[in-house]
Amino acid sequence: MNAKEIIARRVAVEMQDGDVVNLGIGLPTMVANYLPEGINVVLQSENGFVGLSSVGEVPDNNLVNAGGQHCGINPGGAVFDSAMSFCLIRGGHVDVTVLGGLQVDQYGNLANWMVPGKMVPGMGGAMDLVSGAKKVIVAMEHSAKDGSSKILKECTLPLTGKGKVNLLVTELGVFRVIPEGLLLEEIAPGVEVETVAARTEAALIISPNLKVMQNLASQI
Amino acid sequence: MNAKEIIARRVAVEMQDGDVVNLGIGLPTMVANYLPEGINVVLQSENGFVGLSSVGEVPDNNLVNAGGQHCGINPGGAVFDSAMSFCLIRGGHVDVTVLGGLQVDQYGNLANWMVPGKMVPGMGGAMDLVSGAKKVIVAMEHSAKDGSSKILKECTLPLTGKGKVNLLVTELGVFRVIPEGLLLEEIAPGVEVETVAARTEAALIISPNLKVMQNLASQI
Amino acid sequence: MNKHVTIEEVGQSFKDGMTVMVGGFLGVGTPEVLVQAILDREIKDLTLIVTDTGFIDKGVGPLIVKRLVKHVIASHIGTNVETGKQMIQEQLSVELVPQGTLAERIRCGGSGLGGVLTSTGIGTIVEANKEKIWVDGVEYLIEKALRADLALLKAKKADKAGNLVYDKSARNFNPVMALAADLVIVQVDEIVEIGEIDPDEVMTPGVLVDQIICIGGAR
Amino acid sequence: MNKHVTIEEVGQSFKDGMTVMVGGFLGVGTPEVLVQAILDREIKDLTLIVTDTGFIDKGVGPLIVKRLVKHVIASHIGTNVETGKQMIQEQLSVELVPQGTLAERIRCGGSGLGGVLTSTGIGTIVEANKEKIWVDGVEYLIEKALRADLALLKAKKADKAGNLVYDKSARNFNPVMALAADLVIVQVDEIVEIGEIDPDEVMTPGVLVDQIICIGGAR
Repeated sequence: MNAKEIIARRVAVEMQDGDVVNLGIGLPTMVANYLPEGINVVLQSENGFVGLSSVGEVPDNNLVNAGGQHCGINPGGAVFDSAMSFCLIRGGHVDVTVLGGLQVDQYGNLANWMVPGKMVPGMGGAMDLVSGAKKVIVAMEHSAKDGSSKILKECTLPLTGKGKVNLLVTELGVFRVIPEGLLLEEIAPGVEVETVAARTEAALIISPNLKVMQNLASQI
Repeated sequence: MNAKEIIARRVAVEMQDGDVVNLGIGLPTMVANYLPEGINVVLQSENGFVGLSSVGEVPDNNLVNAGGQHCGINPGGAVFDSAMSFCLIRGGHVDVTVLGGLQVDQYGNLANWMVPGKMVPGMGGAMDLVSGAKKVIVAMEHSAKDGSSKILKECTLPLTGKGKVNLLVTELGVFRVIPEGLLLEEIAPGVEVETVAARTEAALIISPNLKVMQNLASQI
Repeated sequence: MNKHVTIEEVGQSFKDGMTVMVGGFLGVGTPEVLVQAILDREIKDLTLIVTDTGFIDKGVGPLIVKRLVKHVIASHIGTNVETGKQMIQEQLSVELVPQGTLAERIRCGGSGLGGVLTSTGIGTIVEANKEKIWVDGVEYLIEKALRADLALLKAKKADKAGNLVYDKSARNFNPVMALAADLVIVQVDEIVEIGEIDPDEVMTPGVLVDQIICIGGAR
Repeated sequence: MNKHVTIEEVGQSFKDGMTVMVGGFLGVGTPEVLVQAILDREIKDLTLIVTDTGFIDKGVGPLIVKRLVKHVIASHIGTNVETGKQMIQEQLSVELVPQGTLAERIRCGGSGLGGVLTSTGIGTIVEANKEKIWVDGVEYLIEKALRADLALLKAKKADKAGNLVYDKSARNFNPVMALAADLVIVQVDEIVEIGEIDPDEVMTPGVLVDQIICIGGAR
């Protein structure tokens, strides 16, 4: 199981039956593949509908997800305009949003939309999602490609949202943002706490009830 | 021809073909009956549609005008919610609004929604209409029931809108609000300027091109 | 996730002192069965957010007549003589809000917006106690968001997921109120299976709706 | 009042330096024939208000590639490499706006609202040069209204009065943009007679639409 799959599997456990969920492009999208049995969620697509599903046999050019890829819409779905889409997002009608990250810090800050001088794709709907969703989960690999930590004392990149992250899931563990900092609640099977700490720039608080990451054991 | 009919007939002349028009309850509603030939307007109903028409043979309890009376909707009409209805009204998408008045003053102020201690029905949509319509016409009888002038130097009742009235039509004449005050542009047939002035508290500017009120001659 | 419930189940969430938004315009689009449920249970000390207070025997009017309401936020109260009477007797407080401003304030409350800037009401008593701001040479009032504990709405049709379709001018305030309350209960004339309403025809997405009662079933 | 016109008539209202809103999301719901009309006429120095700048060969992207645009207001430019390139070369200025804020700013511009209060962007560089305000214990940015000279939109169907019906996720920004421009031109796949669209099914009322071109007829 690769890092992305570990992360997606674990994030899937956070969903409750009936939740309205917005999944970001890339890794977060994978979460839909690992929903526990009996857990059905309504996927919200920020370009204007709920009931997002996988593409049918005949792609429809007027039906795409927020990444511009062909998709489907479930029976019981509903289409609306972009203004309404963000009324839902900002207004707390989305129960969970799962976003990728470039950096997360111990204050629950998230940076995921630009690298000055290098990459300025724009924030799209990400700032509204972190601002308005009831629960903000960041799903990202623990370290950058150069091996540096993406979990910092303080983000250095321009923020997407300030103090809005509730939960961070990486392939090494599950971190809850609490007023005191980042609480390590779960750890990947076979990984030592020291390893996680060494690969994390932010200070970690180790939960007295530290557990093995959920939804993985049966698959490994 | 009674005062109300004189007023409604004259206001009707202000409409241009294709205008989107909102008519207030009461006298303003009568304007629709006197539209010149070839002038078709789209009536907006602030409770949520355009294409307001008279009620059909079978009244529909889910189709009423802003006064709560059964009405119809023309082919080519469109229904929307109250938020959208006022987006249209405030956003300048209504070309003309015709409202009744309790008082109008020489600054273009209008009072038509309450009499302290006596009558507080509420402003409904009137404040939005005077604030947002491209052209605001007040259609009202010249004097109150006790004979006092309703056209004042300065309104004494709580305002509906400040400096928003463009044109005032009474059974005695047509008054345009200009920066200098109220310009008497047209006068009812057989009425003397002195009579209008005597029955008007506000100072009047008499147009050098003073005309007889339009759309009446042929009917008298 | 069948949101179809009985009128008895609905009543269990009513509480004295709650703030209630009720859809409708002069009674058209008002969920009369849900209003009756409040009357039957004599839920009192209500704050009511409505475009108008209806008539003494129509719309939300009977709630006023039965003196279950302590505060009203509305754009128009003139068609219900009881509202004005209780207001003058100081048994009921009334905040009058321009109708377009009311719609925006409710929409804001349901959309994570703190308020809007509108020029409606500038130079009138609607300004009282409100902040004003100039933007690009125009003066605006800052009008703040409104929310409620409960919204009682009416639609023509719902599917079991709560997707709503309204009928003509009975739509009015119902869609914005669906955004702005903790609990959203809708009275419908007809309930259909999931999949029977085309996603493009939905006027209020079911994710905003908590409970549906169907008149056919409830009466 | 038949608003059905030809693509040639439409082009006459295009002017260098104008501000243009174009509907669509990554090219879906973008009126490609109207975009092509701007390209054909080489209308330049445009300010473009869009949710994204599409791809180099899709959506509004070709307008950027052909260097007809001097300023972009958008939420996302990452899928069109030309936008970023011209921005870094300082040949194009870009204002990035959170997508929900962009929708609200456009809606305000078309609705007589000066702006909205949103917490989106608080604590980020989106705050720069903006007023902030506290309402009931929450901090908000004041985000101002946006308008355009011209809106180019796409719908599935129109009647001759301009009433529009959109198709699935091709709806996106088209309805709010219909409110917010001095001239609103819509490209549709199908045009029908007045009366063929039920008033309850209209998604954008025809009173907002000035001109319609029909692909069947225009090509």
